[in-house]
Amino acid sequence: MAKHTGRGISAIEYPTGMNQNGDPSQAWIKIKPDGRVDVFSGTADIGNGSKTIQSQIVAETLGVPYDWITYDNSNTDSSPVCTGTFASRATFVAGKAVEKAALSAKQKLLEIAAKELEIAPDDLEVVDGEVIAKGAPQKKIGVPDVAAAATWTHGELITGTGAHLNPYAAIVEPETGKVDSPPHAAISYAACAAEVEVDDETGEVRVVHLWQAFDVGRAINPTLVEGQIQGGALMGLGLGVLEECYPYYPSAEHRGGEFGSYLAPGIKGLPKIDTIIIENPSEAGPYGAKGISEMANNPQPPAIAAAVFDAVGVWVTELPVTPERLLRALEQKEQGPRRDGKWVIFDEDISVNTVAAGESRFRFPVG
Amino acid sequence: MKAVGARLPRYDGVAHVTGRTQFVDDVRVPNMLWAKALRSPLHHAGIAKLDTKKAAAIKGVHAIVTWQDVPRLVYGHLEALGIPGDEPLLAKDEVRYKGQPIALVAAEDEETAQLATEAIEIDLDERPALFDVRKAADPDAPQAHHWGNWYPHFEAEMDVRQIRKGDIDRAFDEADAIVAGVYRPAAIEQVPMETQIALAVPEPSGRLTIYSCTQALYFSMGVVAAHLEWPLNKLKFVGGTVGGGFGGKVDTAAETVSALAALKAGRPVKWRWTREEEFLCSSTRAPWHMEIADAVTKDGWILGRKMLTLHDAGAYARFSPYGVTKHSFHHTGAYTIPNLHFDGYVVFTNRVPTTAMRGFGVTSVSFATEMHVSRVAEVLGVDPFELRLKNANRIGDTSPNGIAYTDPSTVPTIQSIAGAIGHELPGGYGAMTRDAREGDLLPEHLVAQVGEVTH
Amino acid sequence: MKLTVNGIDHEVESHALRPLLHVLREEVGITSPKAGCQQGGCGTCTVLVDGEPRRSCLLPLAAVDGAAITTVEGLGTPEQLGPVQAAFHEHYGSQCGYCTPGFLLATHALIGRSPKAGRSEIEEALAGHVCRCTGYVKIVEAVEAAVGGAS
Amino acid sequence: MGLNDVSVLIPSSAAEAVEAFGDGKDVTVVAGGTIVVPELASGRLRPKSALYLGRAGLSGISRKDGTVTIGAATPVSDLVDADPPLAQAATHVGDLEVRAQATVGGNVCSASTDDTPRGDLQAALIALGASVRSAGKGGERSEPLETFLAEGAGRLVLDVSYDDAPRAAGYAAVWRPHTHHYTILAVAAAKRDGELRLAATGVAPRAVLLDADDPLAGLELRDDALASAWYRTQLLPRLVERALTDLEGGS
Repeated sequence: MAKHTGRGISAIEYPTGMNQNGDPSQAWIKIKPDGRVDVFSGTADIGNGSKTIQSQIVAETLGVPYDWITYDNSNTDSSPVCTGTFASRATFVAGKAVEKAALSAKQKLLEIAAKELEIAPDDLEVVDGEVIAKGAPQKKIGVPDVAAAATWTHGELITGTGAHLNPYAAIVEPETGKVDSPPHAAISYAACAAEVEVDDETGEVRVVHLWQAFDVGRAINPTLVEGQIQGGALMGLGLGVLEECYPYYPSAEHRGGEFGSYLAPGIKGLPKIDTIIIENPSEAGPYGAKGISEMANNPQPPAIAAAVFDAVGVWVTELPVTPERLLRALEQKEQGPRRDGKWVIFDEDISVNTVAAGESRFRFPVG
Repeated sequence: MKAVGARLPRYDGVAHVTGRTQFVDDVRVPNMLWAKALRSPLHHAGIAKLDTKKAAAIKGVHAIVTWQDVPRLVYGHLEALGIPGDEPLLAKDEVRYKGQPIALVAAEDEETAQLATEAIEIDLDERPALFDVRKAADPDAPQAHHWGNWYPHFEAEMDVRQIRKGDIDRAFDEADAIVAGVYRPAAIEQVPMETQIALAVPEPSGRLTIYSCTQALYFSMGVVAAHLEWPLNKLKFVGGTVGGGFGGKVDTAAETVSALAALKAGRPVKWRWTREEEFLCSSTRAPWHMEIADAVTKDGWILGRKMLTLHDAGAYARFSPYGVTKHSFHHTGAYTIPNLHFDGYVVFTNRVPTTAMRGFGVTSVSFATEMHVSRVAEVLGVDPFELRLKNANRIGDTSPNGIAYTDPSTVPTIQSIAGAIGHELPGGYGAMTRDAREGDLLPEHLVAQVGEVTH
Repeated sequence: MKLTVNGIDHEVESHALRPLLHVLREEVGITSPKAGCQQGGCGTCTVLVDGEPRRSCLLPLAAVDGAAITTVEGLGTPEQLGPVQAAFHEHYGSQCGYCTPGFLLATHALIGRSPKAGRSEIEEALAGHVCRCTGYVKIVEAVEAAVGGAS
Repeated sequence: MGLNDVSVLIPSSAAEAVEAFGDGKDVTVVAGGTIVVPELASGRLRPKSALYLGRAGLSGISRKDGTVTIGAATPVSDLVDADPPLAQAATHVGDLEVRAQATVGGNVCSASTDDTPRGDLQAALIALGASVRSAGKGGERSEPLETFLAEGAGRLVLDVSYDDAPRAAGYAAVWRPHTHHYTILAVAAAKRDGELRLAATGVAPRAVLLDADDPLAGLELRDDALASAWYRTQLLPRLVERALTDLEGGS
């Protein structure tokens, strides 16, 4: 048995918000007579934690404790439009909408407080659930008292709405792909290193260690963003060495319906996963945040495959790097790439040129 | 007390750990029926006969929905973005993938519904199926789609997504080496622990309440409204709490047909997909075929890139044209490559339609680009960190479609990883910043691409 | 047949081969065990049968006639979380929450039989439970915290 | 016809079980339920009647008169401390929860599907020279496990037994790392009085006895969702070598 270890790296980027944009999110907020806050957003929480993140944004923006927030995303009768939880937009785009709604509710709150304190709204701020005169902290009124006054004295509802939409970026030159405006809300970045152990007799690849550095813009909740990166890491491991719907691709044979035939990563042999969070705030995101949940599974597969090369000297370019693909690559290890003038050509066997007819548009210029 | 930046507890954490989070399958309504689908057993076939009479006569069966019951049979999820519809909600005269839904039976229990699907009489004329995207353009390839074997409706009715930038021929002429490779990541399943599910409840007001596991409440509601030709206020979507999605619950999979069955039966209908259906019939991440040739200099500059991408859309377009557009916009990865020639095709096959999954359109190209860059470093004998940092996108560099980067973090993330694994960066690379290029890092070939940073 | 679920006795009428999962969800009305795969592959349906973790989708009702079943509802309440529940909550061991009841019950049973379980024992005990969200990192942290709290 | 139409027999002794099983026609045996219950619940399997073995007293391991006897309804988890190589094979069946539910009889009767291999215990038991006592058409009989497996299913397994004698044992298998352990290929070896018995799971629908000198002889390896015939062909000789190394190390 011969085991070899190797390391590989990768660096990636990913657009936050739907690429080409054009997808709105909206939110509205009302404050109850005792100052507690109801947030209505249409963002589905698919485990990514948007209920928590958006509640934190509202608490921060309004200046009230997190546990004063009630978050309701349960139905389309009470919640306004959110295009959806995809494209890493639940924090960035929808989070921006709740931030704007909170700012608008806060303005209304300050207007009522101004009447109670007889101080102009612009001279007031909200800190820890109290409206305080700037520079004169002894002059203050609790948010619950403001909300009560709004309800019972002034006959007003403290509410606020917000919406966020990055305009659609039209492709103005289809021949070149040129767009008329940025096609993303922001771009996020990450790098990754992987260490693997390869058994060159059985072809098994074990991922031993993953290091990942993500620029998240701003971590609204560091633990939740770590959770996204760690969850993405294991999904990336799945992409890299385990998962495939069609084990004999392009054939559709042996596509199994059982959990045993589809290899989603389990807990056994969990690699060591180190997560580094970098915060280069985005100008446009809520509190500088970017969305990173999707890209979290992008850097591992190439880092793992490069680590396999480092370990045993073969490039496996069809994912996942299964034991079979690795053994087949090892059989042809001595061949190496074909050199033709200054061309260095890898993977001729799987190129379109090997199967496409001569007149096919799907040909690739090599050599 | 700051809320932003704080490690506050999950809003839904207590409900999760006490088992009280209510997912769609946990909703209880009286008089509920269960649904099961009749699905195509073949990859590609004409439907010669579809007769539900015997099935409908089975005791306990309350409604059977086929294409005839759908007010608007074909509606594209992205019609608003100019991607026309091509997929019938239920198969009409043809099935193009194994597992394609043909009919839905609503019955007193799942067993009865299942038995009734088996009693539906159906005759299929099997047709040749296409699975290899590389063969799709061949004259003798079986036809997989009525539009042809690749998507023809990009802007200006182009049938290819193109990126052109700089002078690609000059880059290839001037290169010291040209490195070519092929990259093929597999189709994978999203595998949310909660399978696709919907519960449609007719209300006395004439409205429909639809309990949905969608990742996109309003998006899915729009899809249902379009198929039913209903105004939005006749629908109420209930959801927002989803047992995992990863992109697989952006397609509106169960809601519309469940709604039609509930309307037909006049009773609530729940359609819960089995894990087998989830694995075999639900949309997947696409398999991709990507070929890259990079024109490089011996000291590690990437002067130009030619790329051909074939995206396996499966049997229908769904979000695939969008995915390929996104892919094209990011085909240089985290690097600045000034001369580009990219062609991307959305190719139809007789596979289950592919769709969004975590990293849609870009996961594939991140793999291809990074593998390729690692190979280039190996071929040139250059440190892989150095090669990446050298070509890393910087403030003011422009993307493939000409947008200047405002806040790229490629440099700090790579430096951070080098530090984490104890890799000493050569030369001045440890002190490099993401700021605009100058000096040795602004060679002649990168001058013209620098754009104006607007904030 | 008889079942005691979280300390409450139930007479159930389902067919003897009906999986316990369906009996609990459709007849007893307890929905925390989930029908994640109904093949025994994912662990979302795990319950405790006389204190031992079992896949309720694989167990015919006949096999549990007279048994004491514990679901996650039996481990604690929102007002008073059980120790394993508290550890998962405090360590963010749950994202979408669908797999969580199964993980909690398997962990509860692990600590019962091995109060000082180490990393490999934890992985062995949870090997049949699939979580697609967390990458297991925070689950392991939660279980280690629960083990630490118990020993 | 649904599950409610399946008549269930719950025998309370082995004799009752044998009688209820009869010639096995249209009877599905349910023991641990790990394979059969999902089939019944989904309606993929719709037998006229089912025999639930859980109360028939067929569980337990005994060592008596030089023979180890394992009752058909013994849970696989009871074998994790059994004689090698049976213990190693048992350790890798499913996961801890499934092992506690799955039975030896069920494992012996199971066959690999087009997707995944099954029957991890079979190779280990063949290596140990186990025989199977079963009931069904033609009455009760005992035969070597490899003979029983070659004939396919259709009988009610009562117990499995092998000689309780000192022997050297070896085991080697390949699973996919990072996922739950579905055995792709396993080789079990046992040597007693100079006689080597070598068997493999994952080479055919059911485990087979291998020719120690030419392990690939006579095998028609198959593709499934986890591995191709090509890969298994590469792997088998390597696993044989590893199992024999394990055996020699353990003797």
